[in-house]
Amino acid sequence: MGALVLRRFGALLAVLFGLACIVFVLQTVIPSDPARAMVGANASQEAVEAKKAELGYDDPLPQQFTQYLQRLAQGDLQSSLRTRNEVTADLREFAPATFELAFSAFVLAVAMGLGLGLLLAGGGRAGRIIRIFLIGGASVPAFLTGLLLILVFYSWLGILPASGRVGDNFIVPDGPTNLLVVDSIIGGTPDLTLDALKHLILPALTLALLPALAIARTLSTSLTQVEREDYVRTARSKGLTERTVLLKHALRNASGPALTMSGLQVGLMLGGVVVVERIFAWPGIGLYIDQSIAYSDFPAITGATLLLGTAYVLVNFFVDLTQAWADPRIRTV
Amino acid sequence: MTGTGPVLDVQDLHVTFASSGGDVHAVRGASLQIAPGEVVGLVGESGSGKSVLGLTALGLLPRKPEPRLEGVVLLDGLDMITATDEDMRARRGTDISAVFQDPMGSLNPSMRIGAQVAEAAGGATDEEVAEMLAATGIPEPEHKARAYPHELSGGLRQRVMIAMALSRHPKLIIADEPTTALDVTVQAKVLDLLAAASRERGVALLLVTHDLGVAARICDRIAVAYAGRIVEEGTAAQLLQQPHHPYTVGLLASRPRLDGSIAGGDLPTLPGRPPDPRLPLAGCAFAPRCPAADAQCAGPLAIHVNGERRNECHHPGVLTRWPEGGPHAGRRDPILLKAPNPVVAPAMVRGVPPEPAVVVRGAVREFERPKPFPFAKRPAPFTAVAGVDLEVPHAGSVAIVGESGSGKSTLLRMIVGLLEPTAGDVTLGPGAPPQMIFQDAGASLTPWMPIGKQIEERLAALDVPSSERGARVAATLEAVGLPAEAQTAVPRALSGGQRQRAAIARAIAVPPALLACDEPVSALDVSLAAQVLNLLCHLRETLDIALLFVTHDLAAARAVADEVVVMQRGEIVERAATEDLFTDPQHPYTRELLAAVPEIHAMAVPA
Amino acid sequence: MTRRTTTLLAVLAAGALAVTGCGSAEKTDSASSSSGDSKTLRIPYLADMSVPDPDVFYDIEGNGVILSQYEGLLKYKAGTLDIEPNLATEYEVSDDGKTYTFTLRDDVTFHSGPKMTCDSVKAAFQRRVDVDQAPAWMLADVKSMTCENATTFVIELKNKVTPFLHYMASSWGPKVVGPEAIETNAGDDFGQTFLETKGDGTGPYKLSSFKRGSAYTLTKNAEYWGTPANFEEVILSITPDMGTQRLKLEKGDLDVILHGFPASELESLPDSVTVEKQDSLLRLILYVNSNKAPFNDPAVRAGLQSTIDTNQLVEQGYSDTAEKSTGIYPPGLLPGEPKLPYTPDPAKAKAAADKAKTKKLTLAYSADESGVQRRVGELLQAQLKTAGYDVTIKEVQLPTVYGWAENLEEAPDLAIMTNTPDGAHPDLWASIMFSSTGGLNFLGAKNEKIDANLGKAISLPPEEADPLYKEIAQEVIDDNKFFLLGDVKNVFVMQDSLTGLSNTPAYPWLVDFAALKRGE
Amino acid sequence: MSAITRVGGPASRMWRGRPALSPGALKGETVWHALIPVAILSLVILIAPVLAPYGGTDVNPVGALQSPSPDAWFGTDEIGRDVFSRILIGIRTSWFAALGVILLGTIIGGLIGAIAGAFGGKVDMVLMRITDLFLSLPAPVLAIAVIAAMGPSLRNTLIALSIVWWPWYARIVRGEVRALAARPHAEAAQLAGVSRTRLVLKHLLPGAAAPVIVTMSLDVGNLILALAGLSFIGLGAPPPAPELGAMSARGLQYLFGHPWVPIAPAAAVALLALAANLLGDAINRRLDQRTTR
Repeated sequence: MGALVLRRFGALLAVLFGLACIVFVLQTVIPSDPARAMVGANASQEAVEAKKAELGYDDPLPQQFTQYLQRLAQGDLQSSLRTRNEVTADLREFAPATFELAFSAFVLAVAMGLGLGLLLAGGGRAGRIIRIFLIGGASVPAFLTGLLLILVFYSWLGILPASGRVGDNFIVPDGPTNLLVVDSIIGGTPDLTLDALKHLILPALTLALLPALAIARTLSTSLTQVEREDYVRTARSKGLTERTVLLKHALRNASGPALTMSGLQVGLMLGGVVVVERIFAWPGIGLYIDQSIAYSDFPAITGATLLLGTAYVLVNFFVDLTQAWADPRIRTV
Repeated sequence: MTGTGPVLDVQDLHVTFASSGGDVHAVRGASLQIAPGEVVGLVGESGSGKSVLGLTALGLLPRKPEPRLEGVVLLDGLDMITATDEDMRARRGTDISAVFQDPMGSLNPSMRIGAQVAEAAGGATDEEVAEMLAATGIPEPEHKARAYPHELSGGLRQRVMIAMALSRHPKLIIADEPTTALDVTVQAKVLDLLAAASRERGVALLLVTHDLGVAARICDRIAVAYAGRIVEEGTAAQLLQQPHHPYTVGLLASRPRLDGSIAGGDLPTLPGRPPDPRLPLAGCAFAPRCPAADAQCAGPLAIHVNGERRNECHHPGVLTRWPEGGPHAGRRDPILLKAPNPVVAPAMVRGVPPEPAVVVRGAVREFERPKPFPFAKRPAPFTAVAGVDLEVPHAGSVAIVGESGSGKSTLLRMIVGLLEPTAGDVTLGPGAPPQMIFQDAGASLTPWMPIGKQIEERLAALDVPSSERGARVAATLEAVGLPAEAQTAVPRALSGGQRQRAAIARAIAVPPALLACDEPVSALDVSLAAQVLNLLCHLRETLDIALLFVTHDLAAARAVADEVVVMQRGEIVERAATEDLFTDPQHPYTRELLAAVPEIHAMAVPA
Repeated sequence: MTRRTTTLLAVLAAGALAVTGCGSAEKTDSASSSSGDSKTLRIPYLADMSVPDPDVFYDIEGNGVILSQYEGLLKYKAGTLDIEPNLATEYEVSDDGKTYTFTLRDDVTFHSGPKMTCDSVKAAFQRRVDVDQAPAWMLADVKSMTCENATTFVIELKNKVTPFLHYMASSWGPKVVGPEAIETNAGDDFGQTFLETKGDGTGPYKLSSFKRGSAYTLTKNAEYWGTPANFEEVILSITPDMGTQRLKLEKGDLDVILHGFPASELESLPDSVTVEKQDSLLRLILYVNSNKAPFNDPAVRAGLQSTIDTNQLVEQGYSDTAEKSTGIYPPGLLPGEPKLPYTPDPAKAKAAADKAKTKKLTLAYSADESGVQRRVGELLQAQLKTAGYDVTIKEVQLPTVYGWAENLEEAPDLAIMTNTPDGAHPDLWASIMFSSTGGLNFLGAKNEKIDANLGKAISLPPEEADPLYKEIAQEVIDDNKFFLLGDVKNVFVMQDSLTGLSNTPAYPWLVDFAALKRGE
Repeated sequence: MSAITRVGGPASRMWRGRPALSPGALKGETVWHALIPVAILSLVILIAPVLAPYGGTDVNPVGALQSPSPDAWFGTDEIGRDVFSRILIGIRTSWFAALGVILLGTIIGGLIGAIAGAFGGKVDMVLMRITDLFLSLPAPVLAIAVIAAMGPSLRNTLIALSIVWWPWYARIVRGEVRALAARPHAEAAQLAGVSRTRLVLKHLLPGAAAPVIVTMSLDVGNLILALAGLSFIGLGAPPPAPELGAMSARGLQYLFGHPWVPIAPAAAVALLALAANLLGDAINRRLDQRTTR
């Protein structure tokens, strides 16, 4: 297992380096003029040139690349054109909200995917009908789903808040994790925890819908396949209950593809946060990207891409290890 | 519960699966009783319904497609047909348990051995698990209990299965082809273990197998299944020595045997195929293939019961030996095939002294092992073949015999050129490049390409003019006994035997100097295997092809080879003319192999 | 909302419910508590503002945060374009027009406590110069600033700048920033870091929290020298989606939507919400790229006068929230200016277009939340199509727009923008828009006559300058490089319960937070 | 990363006892038969705009933002264009845009996968590491960055999506080809003297057709949704192109007053995605059934 972790970690580093390269390529092909945008409309041409030199846009590409890597190693992602802050500082500010949302959505997606996958694998009419509903639901663009959810649960039923991370009648604690749910639990304010959770439900649900379907589909397929495996028959021949057979024998062995799918779905979810955070006014990286796009704020966009990419790669790293844990055959290879 | 009645009582069982192409009648009125502690063999070819019967007793028939059940299957008094799922579940493990064929697939890959055994026992301490494992002859049971299935050998895994089956002292164990996937020597040990366990603990055993020899080794009583019915039943001795049903006679006859060579002649074969399970049956199901059948056989079933013996033949005992002559009697016309492209087959020109088909000198093959982690030192390579010398004479026939891991397949693949030797030389004789017949015929054919096309490809590669290819393909198909329609069929549309014939057809479309066969019949039913072996022998004779035959089946080797080579751990341990090797084995390993072969001794047939 | 609409939505929502299948088992009524009280005013922003630093800030979104915290010496009187005193009670301009003497209030204290003196005003003005960001140009002509005494602030200019008083009243004009930024937390960047999230001003509200991406909170300044604010607190929450804003407004969780509400949807609002349409200086403009074919040909450009149907653009694009422009300057800035002569005439349009070297045009519009510029772009595309042009539309972001000037050959042929002058003076509009070096002259329109007139007019008294501004207007009309399409209104969508709406045309998208109250 | 390297693994594991005979066990023609419904749907979608009473950018004389009526079945949008007509045309745009990305992805991915799978060894390792790199990146985020860098246009959007989409196909094709190459039939063909190219084209690649087709059909819906999402944040097809996602995203502001403007195209997206999904499932089941029998 140790060797496996080591090997996967090597791959992780390679992928991160690749990600950095891709982001650098993106930065260099940008058509608009960040220096100009930075100094403002009324600035002189000299000021623009000076800014360009300061940002290093005049240097030859290889030099820019090494400088870029050096900066990256120091955690320097340049300054946002819009907020005029260090992008790193901005990301630090916005990341916890997205982490909280994406994590909740991930848990929700896995839970829904698990339940629905079991239901679908069970087959029967109910499974088929649910599948069609699910596909239909996941086929609606997320922005519409989001707004309709707000309409139902906020406007009509009035049981859930429409937007934001927390009601404005609460005092938001300053840290330590900046994850509201965690912080409020640490701070011992259950009403805040409850409020934060309520704010999480709708955006997390919107975000989780599509991944849940993908996970459910993968799980049901591999469950159906595993059902045909001899060891499931063996398990039955031992006189185990169907429940034990399913949970102890079938599910664990069927979990591999579903786990892989969950990891991959995180990528989709990280893309989805841009839409969902905008609809639900969720102050996270997605909103940051959305606003940066409107401002052609490339240091911000590429910085956020780098962060989300890293998060995604890390998630898949852990998914990989989980899989190795679930399937001992992988471990020894 | 009843102490004296049968532990399993199957009466007039019908099992039908609904499928899109019509109902599939897997079992058509089978009856079978097993007394407590009795070891019964249920023998039949694939499609005979033997496995379905076993699964019905376990209450574990697949749910899709949904089976329809009629009749009575009393397991220690409980009717497994009418019982609720829960009742059946409660019986499994405690009253009835199972050992399945593929010991790799039958164990949960992600669960430790010990946990699986403990689970089978309905909960057990580590010590108890170790005891159970030890009882089935597993060394270091405490250590093995912590292993995962893929870390054990096939034989050990099957022992684990047996330990699980025995763990709650059931009254009956269904063993479905428990040794088919194992090496001969392991097979013998596992069979003996099963028999011993059954006898010592008084557990009844239903041994489901396609191999009469396996059944003969340990069974008190044998039942022969054909087309969903038990066509003959009796004590092992009775049935093997005096078979009453022609099918049993045929099965016995077509089995290659260690003590009788067919060299020069044909193995007796069963012509035709079992009836289509989708069609209704009238009269004796075997009649269409039976040399002794007459008009009466189409009439209502005749069931003869005489004490322990029972058979369903209209004329029991009418056949004491199977008539000579295989299905190829009228089909030995190799003329078309004998006109190969002279450019590719100069050896065919008369008068040239024949060179050996292949000469192997000091062949070594090593395989690299993966590094345990990056930057680690690469471990020493694994040596599959460790310096082997071998010669196959022109049009000769050599069999390489050994168990899995002996390096026999690696050697074969080096000879045909699929693998490069790490050291040593492989010198091929003149003629078309060697061809190979694989164990899994279906897998050796490209699934989506019509048979004709696949044969044509080979012709094209050897520059046979396109105008001649059509005729050549047709002739080849005929030569291997395939209908002309096979040309446009994809492999899936053919039966297992037909697929192997198609693979052979491709190999001999332009006769190669050497035809390498890697376990060509081990996946086939006995009667089909005999047909294919016959075919290979005929082709060798008529086309002057040298055969190099890799097999774990000593009987099959004896049937086809002039010379036999025994391999163990990458080396040749013994080499001898076939007769000599079987009558006077020199190397202890050869003797061990021979002793392990499930053999039916002192048989009356063929007389 | 019509009955049918509601039913349709109900069906869809029920579907959504069934699809998601879970919802919440919890039932609670606290989801939308504390709304509609008289203590908190809730206002959404569609996006984050850049920074709450008056010497850096040069956008529109966020001006409420600036203007309710900070005050200038002068301001525009509510509902008018007239200048009135603010922190200065009176002002005096010397005869040569170069020296401005402001008499300051003596009863003003900063949020941080200290009293405002002339020195603090001077320090604040100096900060603008030192920070030297976009709005610093307003003080570029200052020669010296002196404090004659605690309440007398004298500014001497290098040359005469007639609209200088408008600079002082502008939304982006110099503001009096308090000592917290200038002294205590000045650091090495004149307190810019401090002012990224905090503030110290003199206005009716102080910035109590600035959480980027979520909300900015303003708290009532109890020590305010003027009429104290009615609401204890103003929460400006970032709510990027208009649909979400609307649902929250309907539910009473928001009080005023300041801008971006789609005009066509105003009618579907419930009765609990009122819509106020107020004049502004915002103007919808069509830029013409005269540096490349086909519009480098004056005749082809002139043809646009007969091609563009401003009536349709304004009516269909803006419903009732804009009026067709009648002059080059925002209404009220220059009485008696030349009237815009645009009249659709298909035959003339076609004739001019036939002369065009190429009929393939690109039309850019800057992205805006309500999509109104896109709508106008699409309508214009159709109009140009009738004349025979083949138009590709694309949406652009502001930094891209700034980049056009560097490569005018690659820049689009036409561009639609909505701009506003910094203040209510003809020069503030003309010099930024039409001057060859104007900051908003994105497509590099050059006209020496305009440049010369602008240079002259800035130092002339109104009676002499106005004819020049009129000449400029005529030149812009004749040159056909800018087409003034519409005068856009401020549209405030607010709770019916709110009263005290007060705004001024020169401060776009803004109501006076302090004047708003609930009830009566 | 290697989590992804095993995507094809478990599927092959199910063919117990014998080497992977994955969906390739199909007769070649039958795989293409599975595509017939897709072709029919494409044809219908291709000619559907004929039924459109108005052009994609033409104005319906009933006026702007009119509710659905016999004169304008799905109402009109903010410019007065006929929503029904735009949807018929938009379905075509969206469908073929999605198909285009998928085809491009399949071609690039298929090529890389086939080369990697057929050659194995170092070639396989290098190509698959590159594929893994792309696969390890969060596709939509990357697409956003790419489009933001290249500027929004339907073409750039499709290019960006293709860049992030092909690795999936490379993985699938490579996995199948690898599994098939390990089967005896590849060796048998080799022994029969078949050339390397022919081996790949005729004996290995067709086996990957079935799983690729299934993935493709399931992807159509995902892609249309991805396009819609990108349009929503301003990175989709530029106006006035009647692309469904862009129509729905841009019409979102009319949701409450004139709901047909955003909902009709969204429903079309859902319908299209649903059709593609069901089609994919059906193909999947069909191919699966044939091979498990």
